[in-house]
Amino acid sequence: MQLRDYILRRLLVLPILIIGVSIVVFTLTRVGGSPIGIYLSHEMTPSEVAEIQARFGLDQPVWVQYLQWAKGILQGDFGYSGVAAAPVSDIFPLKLAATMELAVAAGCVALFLGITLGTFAGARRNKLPDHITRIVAVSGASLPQFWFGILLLIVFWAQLGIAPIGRSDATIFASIAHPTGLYTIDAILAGSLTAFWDAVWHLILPALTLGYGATAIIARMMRSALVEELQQDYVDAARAKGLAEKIVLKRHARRNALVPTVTVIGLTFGFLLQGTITIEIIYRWPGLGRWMADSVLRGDQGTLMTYVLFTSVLFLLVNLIVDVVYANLDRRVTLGK
Amino acid sequence: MTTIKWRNHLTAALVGGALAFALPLDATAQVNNPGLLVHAADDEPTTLDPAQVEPGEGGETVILQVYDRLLDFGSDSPELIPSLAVEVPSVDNGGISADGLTYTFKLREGVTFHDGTAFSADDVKYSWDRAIEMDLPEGNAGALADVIASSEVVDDMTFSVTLNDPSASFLNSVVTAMVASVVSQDAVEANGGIEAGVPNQYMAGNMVGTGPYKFVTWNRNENLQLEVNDNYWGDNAKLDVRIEIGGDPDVRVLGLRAGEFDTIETDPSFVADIEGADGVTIFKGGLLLEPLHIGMNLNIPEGSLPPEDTISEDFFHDPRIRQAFNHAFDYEAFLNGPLAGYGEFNPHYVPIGLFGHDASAPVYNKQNAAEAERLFREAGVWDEGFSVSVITEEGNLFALMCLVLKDSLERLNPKFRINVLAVAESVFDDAHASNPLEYAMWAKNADPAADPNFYLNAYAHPDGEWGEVHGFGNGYRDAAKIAGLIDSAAIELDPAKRAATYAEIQRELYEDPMWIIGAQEGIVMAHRSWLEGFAMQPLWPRPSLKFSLFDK
Amino acid sequence: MLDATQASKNVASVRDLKVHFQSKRGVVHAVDGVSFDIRDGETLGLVGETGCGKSVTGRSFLRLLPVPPGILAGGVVSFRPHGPCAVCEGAGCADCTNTGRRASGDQPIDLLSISSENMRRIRGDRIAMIFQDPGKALNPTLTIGAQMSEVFLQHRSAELLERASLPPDTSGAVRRFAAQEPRFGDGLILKFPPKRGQRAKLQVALNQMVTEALAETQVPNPVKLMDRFPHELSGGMRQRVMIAQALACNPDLLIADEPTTALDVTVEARILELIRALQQRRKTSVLYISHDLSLVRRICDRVAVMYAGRIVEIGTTEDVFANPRHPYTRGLMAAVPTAGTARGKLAAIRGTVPELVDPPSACRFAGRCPYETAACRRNDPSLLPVAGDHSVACFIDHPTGSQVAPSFERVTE
Amino acid sequence: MSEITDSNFDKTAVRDTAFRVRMRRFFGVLQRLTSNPTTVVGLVLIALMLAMAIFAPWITEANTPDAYQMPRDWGAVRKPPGTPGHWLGTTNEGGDVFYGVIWGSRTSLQLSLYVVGSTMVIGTIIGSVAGLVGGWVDEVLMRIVDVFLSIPELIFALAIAAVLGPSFTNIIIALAMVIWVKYARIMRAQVIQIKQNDYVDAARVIGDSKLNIYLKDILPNAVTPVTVQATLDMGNVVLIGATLSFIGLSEAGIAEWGVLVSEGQAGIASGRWWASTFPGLMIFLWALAFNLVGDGLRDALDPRIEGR
Repeated sequence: MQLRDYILRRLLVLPILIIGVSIVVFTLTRVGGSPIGIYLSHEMTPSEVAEIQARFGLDQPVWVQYLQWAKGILQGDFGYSGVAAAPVSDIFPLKLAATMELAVAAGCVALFLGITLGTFAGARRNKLPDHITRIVAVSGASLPQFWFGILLLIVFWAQLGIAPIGRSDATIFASIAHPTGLYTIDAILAGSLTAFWDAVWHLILPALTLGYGATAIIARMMRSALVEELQQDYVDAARAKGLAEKIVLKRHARRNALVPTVTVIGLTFGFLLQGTITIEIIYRWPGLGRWMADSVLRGDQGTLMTYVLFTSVLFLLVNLIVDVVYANLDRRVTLGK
Repeated sequence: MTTIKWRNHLTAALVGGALAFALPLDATAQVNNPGLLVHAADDEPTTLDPAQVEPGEGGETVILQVYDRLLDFGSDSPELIPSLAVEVPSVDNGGISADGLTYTFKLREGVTFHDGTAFSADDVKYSWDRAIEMDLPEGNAGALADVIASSEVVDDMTFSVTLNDPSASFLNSVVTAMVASVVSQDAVEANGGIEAGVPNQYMAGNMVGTGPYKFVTWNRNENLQLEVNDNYWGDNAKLDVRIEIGGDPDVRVLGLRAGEFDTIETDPSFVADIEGADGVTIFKGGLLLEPLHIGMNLNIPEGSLPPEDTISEDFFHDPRIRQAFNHAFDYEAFLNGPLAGYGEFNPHYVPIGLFGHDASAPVYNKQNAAEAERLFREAGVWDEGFSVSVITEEGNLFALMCLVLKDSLERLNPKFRINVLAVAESVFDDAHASNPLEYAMWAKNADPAADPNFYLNAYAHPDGEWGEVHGFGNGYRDAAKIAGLIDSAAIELDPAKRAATYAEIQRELYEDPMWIIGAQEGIVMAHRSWLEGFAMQPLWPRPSLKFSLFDK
Repeated sequence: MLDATQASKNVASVRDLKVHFQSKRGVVHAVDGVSFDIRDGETLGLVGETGCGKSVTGRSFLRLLPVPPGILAGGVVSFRPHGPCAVCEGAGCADCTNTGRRASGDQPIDLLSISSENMRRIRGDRIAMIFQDPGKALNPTLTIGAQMSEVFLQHRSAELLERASLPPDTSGAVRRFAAQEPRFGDGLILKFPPKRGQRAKLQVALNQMVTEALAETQVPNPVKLMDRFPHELSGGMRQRVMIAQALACNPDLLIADEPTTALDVTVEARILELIRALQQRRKTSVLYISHDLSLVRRICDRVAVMYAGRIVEIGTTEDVFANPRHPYTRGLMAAVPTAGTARGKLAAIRGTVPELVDPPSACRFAGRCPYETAACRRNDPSLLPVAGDHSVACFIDHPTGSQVAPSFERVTE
Repeated sequence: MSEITDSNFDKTAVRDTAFRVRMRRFFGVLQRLTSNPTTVVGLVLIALMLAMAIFAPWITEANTPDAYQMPRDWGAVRKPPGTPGHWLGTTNEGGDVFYGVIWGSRTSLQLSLYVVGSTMVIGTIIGSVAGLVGGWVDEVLMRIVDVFLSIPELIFALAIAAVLGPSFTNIIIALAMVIWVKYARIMRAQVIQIKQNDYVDAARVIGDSKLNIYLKDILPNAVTPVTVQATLDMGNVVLIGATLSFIGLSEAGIAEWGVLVSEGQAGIASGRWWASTFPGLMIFLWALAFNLVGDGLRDALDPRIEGR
């Protein structure tokens, strides 16, 4: 099967999945709770409540509501966020930028640590480093991130008072322009060292907290992949050429072990995306995650729907890309199952 | 009595503080970010539009600073003072017509809005009409619409209103309400104008007023910034303001101790953490006019109760059961636990510190298990017991109040079960707004007001807001009597007579309570000691601060 | 059994090699006291069923045993690398049969005891190996060129610099590149002038060497082949590449571990010819490991038959095939279908290979052997000569003192 | 499977071998499991947790009338660890942290058992149907599964729980709705794969009924991967559940670790570290234990490793 056909087929399935997700999400909000509860208060007479329901088109049959909602989404109208007191589409990009900055930073931490640890362990299978790595990995996967974050805060913020919370020092943040919305980048663009430090300083703890779990995923995969590769003939063949163990490991085994490791990047991405919710709550990071938690607790379902839909689409796309990249990288893989 | 309790608690808290880790915080004397006042707020506004804001909601905090009203409360007394109107209308100065129906306001010259346009009577009429015309259900337009028959612009600087009926509370509960704030006509017209029933998205996220502060920016979930309005008609504010939004109470506490914040909103229960921190002053005094209460529904639709509830629909029709609940509630636990000792108990249903409150009226302020048991037995529910659900917003004082109720009754008799449904704010509002109400009990606080009539109408009158929803008529021993008393007091213009009537009502309602009043929450405010001119006025919306008065 | 004169003729000799594997069930004696010589320029066939330890024996020349669980339990594998021919300084003459190289007189190296550094110098340079499945033995993510280059970079950096007309004392990134000792940042350095040019020169030289090596194996246009990936090639092609890679440095000993089993018969023939031809030309010694008797018969000078970690019979191809002495060898031969054998008359050796966990001191073939006696079950026969070059480990030819020896006449059932 | 090619074979023979293979495998697995130190650690931890859950009433006196409610003693709020009667300290509502830690294990056990149990059944059934029936049924079911899988776990659960309203029961429901797809996937893959195995064909040759084949041959073989997933989920489910509670989707005042952590969080700034630390530690240990064992199981069941 040609790579092109494979991509095409995946691209064809994508919209079906997205529509499916949108239906699921929409049904959810109509099954329980109240899509408009946030706008109601007890001073309202029943007629007033009806009025609000009309404002949000809740008086129409469900499928009409769905179509209208979907139409809005397609036209870039994601509805109005009661929590943010603004159209979702106004606030979303800002929040997204903040979240992405955090997620990407964490992702980098995870990739670096994960691959290093994984190689370290895989190359020394069943030796001490391997066991240590395994414990790190498993514990990373079992660690309640919100708790880990709180522990770090207890130590570095509450007790030692050296770590900040939030995303920035408001005054410094206000002192520079924000073309990209990514604080670190903006700081560099503005050429302000103080701002850059402020950004990094606020980023470190959350990124570490979030990155730890992801590190576990990658390290685990990397390890098993490497162990797998090290048992392949070509490794012995490379040794038979007289290559140094270092080169055998780096140039041959690890290089190939990275290929299957690519596949978990999609998984890791989802993991990071989820992680931002609690991490942002704990570190008061003004991103999508915390906004979402707010919306959930205050029952702002319009925002919630957009968020779930958006993250799912993002998740799907990333996974698609990952698969394609993987298909490209691995000469052995046969496409389409 | 409560004060002694409070001291015990305080010492306990101090011991606790000593046992807890010492925090390395710089309580240095020098002032952090001079020229800027950082206020850590509890919740985020859902709108900045006076016509849309819901009483007691976060937006009012900001509206108070940026918009002006015709009249206002001074910082030290509940007396009305001029604001955009140059004098407080009264019969003597001809501001109020003899029949008490027409009010005339002389307006202040030379006031300009933040957008540079000049302020005139048109703006006042426009602002009020706007609120009434938009009539947003979430907003408080009713406050104006219900009492105002008509309003007119007499001349550029004179504005007059005619009421449907004479009202003793028009000036201090309507004119001063946030919904009566004066907005810039041009600004609104330039941004969508008025559309009945539809919120104005521009006004919801921006502000153009005449107040001491200009609106700068609102970073959702983060902060909201205001800057000094240099050509304010009154004394200029001294400090720019940044309102830090969200975060847990103890984040604010630490921020205050660290000097990041100058003023914070926090539950009384966190005061123990600030007590004794250097550089921090705790302002205690007075009580909020928002009694924390639990409603008892006498108007439950057939079969609408949650499945786990075993009570009959007419459960609360029996006054003995309502009394029993009032006797069973562990007031001290609530006051000393969640409220950390900051609060008082007020009679049904007039808050302390308000005209008409009778200090000698009987009050439910002590758990009386024996009496409760006696009444429950009389009512015949003691032996087989019952199970009832109480719905409330999760994660705040109300939820804690419900937990206290739960513990109080379940410890009184294991056969009693109270299911606390602590739900999302929206879910609660949804249930709370429905009429008839499909739960037997719910917990929240009263809306603040400056006049007893408001409370009695809303929370005691058989035909009042809640009287109707909860069907007080089904329960009062003598509904007509209570209705009569409240109505007569409402239009009584002689204070002495009025007070006497209210005293009688309070006694009546003790025998026939329609609420369980957990407590009237005490005002506690913590701020950096470097803050000068700190003042609070409970009649201002939460946190009852005017930043323009402060300096540091 | 081997005298000095012979010793000098041996490129390598194995003595009492023992390789054990640690398994959950116990210690597996995969190779249990194997001894044999590989003579200069000869092709020695090592035959036996799967799991008899022949591959392990072969790999132990390169110390390519998985450790753990593999354990070198003892023995010596001595190797005598060739030096430039003293007579003609590598020009090629009669003495060295035009290879320009000949066995050096000095002491042989014990491959099992030298440092891994030295082992690496020998691997791929003096001793090379061809693997069973070229598909698996080539790195799927590297181009043929890249993989071949590694050999030269590893063992021929001096020559490389020379060809690239760079001073032999070249140092820094370029040197490290030529010697395949990359350091962090080298890649960057080599991308930019001044190093860039030198890097390019090296690449050219390298490509030359690779193409030459490939050309040896008669692949159609080697240059193109260089930047193909293994999965783009046919099995035969891959194996040619493997061979080219193995012979690139003109080794003295080539370990060919079933090089054709993974290929289909038509290709097999051509690969065999190729190996044979190259071996003839270069006078390389070859250890040819296979389970296929007929194949071995075609290309080997001598044959060693392995059974259950032991060599049971060894001798010149003629002797062994003409006059097999060991019952197992006979069995094997009977199993090979020839034009003569009638339909459905394929004799199989009864029973199965014994588990090699802590084997008793008895003939390993006992239990499957049709001629077995009590002696076979009690004593362990050792490899002893029957005639000149032909040795066998069986009581039929070497009866133990008191015992009654089995004979091909008596068949025990 | 040489037996099958024999001319004189009968069902039982085939099945016996299948059975014998499984038995041998099973014991091998057991042996490998116990030979792995980290796995043993996990097993021990699990044992402790279960003991905690089972003997909770004997360890700490149950709060009346509702044992799953934190006992609140307003007189003793925010006591640090070591306080007599509250040796792990108390919460802001005067709840005994130790009580929460102990009874939280029960809550968690319930959560994981309910969720994993129900999803295993549902997933197995749906997956088997898809695998066995195939055709458009398979297509439809798998598309649905795909849709479910394309929403990140936690976010999906969060959305569902948010809609159902905050309560522990709803968290269980939400998790069940999210998790089942995994089992459906695994089961389907297994069924399809095993369907091709010789002895199943053999059984079909002998004219065994589909259901029979499924029950006797396919199901038992598919069990292993499901077991691994289930073990891992026993831990992860509690992790996600606690996360949801932490965000605030559980009811107030119950003895649940996530709730306790989030309540305890409001106090760390003032040095009250204990209220969140201990319950969180329990969540960690719980998840860790099951992950260790699950990992061990996976390795032990991995045929590639089995070969060596």
